[in-house]
Amino acid sequence: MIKKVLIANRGEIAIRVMRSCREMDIASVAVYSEADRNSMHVRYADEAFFIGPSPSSESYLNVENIIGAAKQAGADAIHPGYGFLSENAKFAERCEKEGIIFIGPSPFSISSMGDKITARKRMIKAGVPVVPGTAEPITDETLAISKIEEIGLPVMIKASAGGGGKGMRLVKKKADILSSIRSARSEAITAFGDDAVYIEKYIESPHHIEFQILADKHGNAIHLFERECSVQRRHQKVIEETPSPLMTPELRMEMGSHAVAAAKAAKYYGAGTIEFIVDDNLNYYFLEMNTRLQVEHPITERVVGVDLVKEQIRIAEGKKLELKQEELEQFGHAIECRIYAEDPDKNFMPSPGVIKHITEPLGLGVRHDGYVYEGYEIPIYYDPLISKLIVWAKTRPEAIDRMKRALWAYKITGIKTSIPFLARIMETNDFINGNYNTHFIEDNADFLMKRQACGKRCEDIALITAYFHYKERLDNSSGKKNGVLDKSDWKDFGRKLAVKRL
Amino acid sequence: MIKKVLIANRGEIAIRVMRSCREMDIASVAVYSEADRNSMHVRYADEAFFIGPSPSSESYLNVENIIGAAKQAGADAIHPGYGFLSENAKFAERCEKEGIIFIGPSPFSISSMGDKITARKRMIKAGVPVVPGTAEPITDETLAISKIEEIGLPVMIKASAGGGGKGMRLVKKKADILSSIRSARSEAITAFGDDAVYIEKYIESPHHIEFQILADKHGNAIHLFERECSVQRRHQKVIEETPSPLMTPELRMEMGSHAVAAAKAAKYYGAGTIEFIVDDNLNYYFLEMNTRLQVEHPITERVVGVDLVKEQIRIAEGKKLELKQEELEQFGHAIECRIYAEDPDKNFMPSPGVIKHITEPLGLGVRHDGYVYEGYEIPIYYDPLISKLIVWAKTRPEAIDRMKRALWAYKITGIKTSIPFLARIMETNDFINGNYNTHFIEDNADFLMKRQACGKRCEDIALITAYFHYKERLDNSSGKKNGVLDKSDWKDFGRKLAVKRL
Amino acid sequence: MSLEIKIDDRTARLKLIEKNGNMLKVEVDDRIYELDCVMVEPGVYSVIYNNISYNIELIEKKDHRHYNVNTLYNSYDIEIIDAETKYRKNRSKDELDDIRKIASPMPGKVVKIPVSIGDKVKAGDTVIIVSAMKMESEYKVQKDRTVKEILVKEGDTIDGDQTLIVVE
Amino acid sequence: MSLEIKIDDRTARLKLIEKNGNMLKVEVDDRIYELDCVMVEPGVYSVIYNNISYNIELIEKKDHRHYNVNTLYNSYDIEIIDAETKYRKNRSKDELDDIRKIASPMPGKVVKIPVSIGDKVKAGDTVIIVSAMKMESEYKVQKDRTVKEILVKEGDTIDGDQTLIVVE
Repeated sequence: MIKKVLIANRGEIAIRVMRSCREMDIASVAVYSEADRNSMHVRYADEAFFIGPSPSSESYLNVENIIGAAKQAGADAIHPGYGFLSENAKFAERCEKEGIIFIGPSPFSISSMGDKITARKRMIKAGVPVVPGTAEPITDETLAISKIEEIGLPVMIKASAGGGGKGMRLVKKKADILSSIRSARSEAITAFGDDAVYIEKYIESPHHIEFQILADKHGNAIHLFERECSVQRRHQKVIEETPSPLMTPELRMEMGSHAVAAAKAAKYYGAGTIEFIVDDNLNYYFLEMNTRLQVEHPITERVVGVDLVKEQIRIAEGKKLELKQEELEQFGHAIECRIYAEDPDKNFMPSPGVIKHITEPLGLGVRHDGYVYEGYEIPIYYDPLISKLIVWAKTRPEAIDRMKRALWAYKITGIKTSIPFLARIMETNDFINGNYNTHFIEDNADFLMKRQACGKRCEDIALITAYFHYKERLDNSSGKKNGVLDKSDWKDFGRKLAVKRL
Repeated sequence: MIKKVLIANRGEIAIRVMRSCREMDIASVAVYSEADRNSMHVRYADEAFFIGPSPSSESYLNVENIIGAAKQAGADAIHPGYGFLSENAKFAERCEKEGIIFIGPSPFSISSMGDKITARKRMIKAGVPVVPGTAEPITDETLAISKIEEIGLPVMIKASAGGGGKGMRLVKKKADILSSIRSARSEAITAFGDDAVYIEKYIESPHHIEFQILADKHGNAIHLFERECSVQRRHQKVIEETPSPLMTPELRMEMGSHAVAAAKAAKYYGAGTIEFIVDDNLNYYFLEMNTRLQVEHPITERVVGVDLVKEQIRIAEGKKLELKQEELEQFGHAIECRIYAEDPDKNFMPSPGVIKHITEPLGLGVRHDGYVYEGYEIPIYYDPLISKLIVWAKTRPEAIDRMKRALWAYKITGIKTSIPFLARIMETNDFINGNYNTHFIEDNADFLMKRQACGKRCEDIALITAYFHYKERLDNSSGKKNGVLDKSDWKDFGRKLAVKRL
Repeated sequence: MSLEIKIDDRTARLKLIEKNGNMLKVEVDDRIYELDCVMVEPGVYSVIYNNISYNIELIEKKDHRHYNVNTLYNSYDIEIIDAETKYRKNRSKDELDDIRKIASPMPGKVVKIPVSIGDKVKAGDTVIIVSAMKMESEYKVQKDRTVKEILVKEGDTIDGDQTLIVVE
Repeated sequence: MSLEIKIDDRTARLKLIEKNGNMLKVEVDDRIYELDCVMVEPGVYSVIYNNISYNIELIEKKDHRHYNVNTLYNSYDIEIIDAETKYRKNRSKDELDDIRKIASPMPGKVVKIPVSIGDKVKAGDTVIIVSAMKMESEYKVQKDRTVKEILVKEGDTIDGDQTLIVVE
C-alpha cells in the first residue's frame, strides 16, 4: 500500500494529483524550484522539498535532487504528472532501482513506445493499423516510384535522417512523383548528408482522436473511449471533447479494441493514451502512444465517471483493475478548454506576470483545474498553461452553451490569456456543427481573430470608468481611502436612488 | 419563448438561476437592495434594478418594486429562487395579472399545498400516506383515548389552536394516556382559550427524505428520486445526500410514485419537492410539499444529470417534459454541505463581516455554488448561507473522502464559518455508516464539538507566523514593502538552501 | 530579542535567534525552530518547517499586536506582548477584572434596549438585544450593575466589538 | 472640468457635470451619461448605466494616467491627457516619431544579443532575443540604426516594457 507520494511536477497537474492522494489518505510531497516557493502546489502538499534553481533542467528535470527528496521524505512512490520526467525511461528505471514505485508504466514500455519506429513495428505486429508507408529507408528511385504507386496518392516523402521540414515533399499529382523524389533527396543530402527517404500516405483532412486506456500488472486492459483533439494550433491541442462528433458506435468499438491490443502489445500497465489519425472516410491509423496521464484526461473522467489518478495509484500498488469494459459507458458530453497565459492578439506571445485579479467560473457542470491565485506571479520558466476549464452537459450543444457561459464568467487581469480566443471558437460554425479537423484553426483564422466589437457606448463606459478611477485617486491623495466608498457615501446614494426611482 | 427573466432574489441562488439563463441565451435582470449594490448577482446579471432599503421586507419582499422593475426591464418572466416570494401565492397571482410568467407553480397549487391541513386532506384523497392521526379536533376524552388506541403508541397530543410547544404531550406508555390528555387540554385552555386537541403518531427516529418532482402544464409528472436530508440542526438542513443510505429500490419506486401522485393531486406544474418522514421500519408519511426549487437541488442535478432551472424555465414556457421516468437513473453519489457564516464554537452565532481572503475548492467531482468574493462584506440583513459545496463520486465512501478534501481546501478568513463543523460530521461514525436520523447532530454533539487539537508544534508555528508578521510590519514602517519579499531577498534564500541541502 | 506572545490562554516566550529574509530561526519556550515563512497572499502565509508545509492565515485585529490566526481547523487569538503592552497591562490590571463595557462580537442591528441610563440592573438581566442574519442575541450583565452610558439607539447598525453600553 | 482621454487610437473629450459619491454625470464627446460606478474589488468596477450592468477591470500602468481597461472580450489602452501630459507631449513630439528604445512587452530572459555598442544595424536586423515560457521572440530595428546602449546582458531576467537596448 502506498502511503506517501512525491509529485515530481508543478502547476495544475501537481495539485490535481495531490487532490486524489488526499482523498485516498495518502500524504503528498511537493518539490519546488526557486521560482516556485510561492506556487500553490507547495501550499497544497503535506510536505515540500526544494530541488534547485528555476530552469527546469536544474530542478524538475534534476533526477538526483528529486530522488534525494523522495528518499529524505520517505516517499513510497513518485507520480511524474505529464511533461518533465513523465516519459523518461531512465528515470522510471532509477526509481525502480531505489525501491520507489514509479506511478506509470515500466521502463520497457516507455522506451519501446517512445521510439516511433519501434512502436510502429510493434503495432503492425499487433494488427493495429498504421499510416501506410515504407518500413525501411529507400535509396532506389524505381523502388520509390513503385512504393508510391502501391500506397496511392497523395503521399509524403520524408528524409529518413530528417527533421524540421527539410527534405519533405507532399506529392498530390502523378506528374510530380519523379521530380518530388529527386528534390527531396537532393535537399536531404545537402542537409543531412544522407539521401534515403521514407514514403508515407498523406492524410488530407486528419482528425486527431485518441483512446484512453488503463492496464494493470495482471494483464488486464480496458479502454475508456475516445477524446477528440483536432482543435490544434501549431500541433498544440487547444480544445478537446468527448465523445468525438465524428465517431460511430461501430468505429468506437473497433478502435477501442485496437487501442487495447496496442497496450497489450507494449506489455503496458498504468494509464496511457493511444493516438490515432482518422481521415474523413473514417479510416484510422496508429500515430503514437503517450505513456502517461494526458493534459486532457478530465473529459474522460467526467463522461465515464472514473478518477484516473486513483486508478494509476491502484495499478501501481499492484491491484487488479476493478473496472470492467462491459460496464463502462459514456454519459453525456464533456469539453475542455486550455487556458494559456498568452496574448491571442499578438500572435499568441507568452504573457507571464502577476495575476491582479481572478474570478473563477463555477456552478453546475463546470470543473476548473488551475493553480494560480490573486497576487501570484506566473514564472517565465515553465509552460504557459494556467488552468483547464472542463464542462459537462447531457448533450453537445448544451455543453457548448455551458462552456460559453463559463468562459464569459472567467476573469483574469494582470496577464493576457487565451480566453477570448476560446470563446470565439465556441461561436465558430464548424465547431458548433462538429465538422472540423486539425486544419480548423487555420481554416477559420479570419473569423477567430476578429473580435466582437464592444461598441461606442461600451468604449465610453470603459473610458468613464478609467476617468472615475483617476479622479478618485487624485481626490484620495487628499484624504479619503482607496476608491472604495465608505458607508456614509453609500447610504447617501441609496436614499438618493430611492427618492428618484420608487 | 422567454427572452428575459428577472430574478427576484439575491446570493448564490440568484447567480445559479442566471447561469442557466445565460446558457439558454436568456437575458437576466437582477434586483438589489441598498446593502446589495456590491453583491455578485448585480455584477453577474445583464441588467440591474434597485428595489429598496436593506431589510428584505422593504426590498426583496416588496412586490410593487419588483413588479415595477420587471415592467421597466420588459422581462417576460420572474424566477423567485427559494425563500422570499417563492411560495407566495399572491405574488404569483400578481405576476399572472401583469402578464409576467411566474416561473413556478400556479397560485392555486401554492396556496393549496402551503396550508398543511388542506394539503393533508388532499394527500389522503390521493392515496398518499400521511402521519396517522385525527383529522378533526377532539374535545371528548373518551374519543381521544379510543383514537390513541387506534393509532397505537407512541403518540403526540397537540393543542389544535396551539404553537410553540404549548399544549403538547408525548405519550409513550399506556399508563400515561389519560393524565397526558388532561394536562395537554388544561395547558391548551390556559394558553389559547381552547382545549381541543389533535392526536398524531409520534415517529421515534425520523428520517427526512424528500422526492424531487417535475411536472409540466400538460399533465405529465415525473420524479427525480430522493434526497436524504436528516442531518439537521434546529430543523435546518445542514447536509444532504442522494441516494439515501436508507433507501431500497422497492421503497424508492413506491415513494416515487406517491410523490408523483401527490404532485398530480395538487394539479402541480414546475419543479417541486415532496417531503416525507420515514421511520426505521421504512414506513413513510407525507410531511409537506415545497412548491419551489430547494436549496439542495444540485445533488439531484448531479446524480440524475439534469439542469432543474432549465427544466423550470421550459415548463414555464408551456413546453412538454422531455424527460421520461423510465429513462432516468441515479448515477453515483452526491453530497451537499451548506456553508454558513456562523461560529460553531459560539453556539452557531451568525458571523457577518468582510471576506478577507477566500480559496475555493476545485477539481474533479466538486461543484461550488457561492456568491462571495475577496473584499465582499456579507450583510447583516439576510440568510447566513455563503455557499454550497456539492461533491460527486461513484460511491458513497468516495464521495465522503472527496467532501473531506474539498472542505480541507476551502479557506475563508474574515468571518467564521461552519466548515470545521461540517468536516467533523464527515468523520462521525454514524454518518460514515449511513446510520443516522434527524437526531444525528444532537446524538453526536460531544464528538462534533470537540475540535481536532492542532498540537503544540502547530500552535508554535501559528505564533511564530504572527510574530513574523508583526516584525515585518515594524521593519516595513521603516522602509520595505508590506511583508511580501522582493526578488533579491528571494534569490538569497534560494542560494542559501541550495548550498545547505543539495 | 525576546518577548512574550499569548496564544489563547497560553503565554509563550519567543526569542529571535536569526532572520535572513524569509528564513527564521527562533526559540519558543525551550524548543528551537528553523523555518521558512512567506506571505503568499495578503494575510496568508506558507510556512515550511522540517519540510512540512503549513498554511497559516492571519487577520490583524485592533492593532499590529493582536491577531486572529487560523491553522487548518483551529482558530487562535494571539497577542504580542511588547514593552508598551506590558506597561499598559500593569497600569490597568484592576480595571480589567470585570466586564464593564457591553459589546456584541458580531455586527448587526440594535433591536431593543430595555434599560435607561441610571437603571439598576441585576446579574443576568438583559441590557441590549442585537439582531444579525435573522437571529437575535441578548446581552446580559454578569453582576448587579448600574447603567452608566448608552452609546447606541434602537435601529442602529453596529460593528462587531463596538461598545454599546457602559455599566458600573 | 474637461479633459481629453485617449482610448486606443480614438481621443475623446470628457466633461464632468456632476459627481455625487459613486453617481456620476459626464459628457463624452456629445453624449451625456448618468451612471453608477463602484469599485467592488481592487481594480474591478461594477458600472450600472441605464440599468445595464457592466463589469470593467482596470490595471494602472506606469502612472495614474495610464490604464489597461478590459470590458467583456475587449482590452483597451487608455490614457488620461491632463495638463501635465499635454505639456510633456508638446515638448517631446519630434523625439517620439520613431522607436529608439528596444523593449519586450513580456517579462523573460535574455537569450542572445547579437550586436555590440557602436554596431551599425540595418532595418529588420535582430538586436536582441528574449525567451519566456519556452518561446523565443526576436526584436528588430525598424530603420537603419546605430547601437548606442546595451542595458542588459545575456542570461538576464527582464521585466515587461523594460528598456533593453537604445539605438539612434
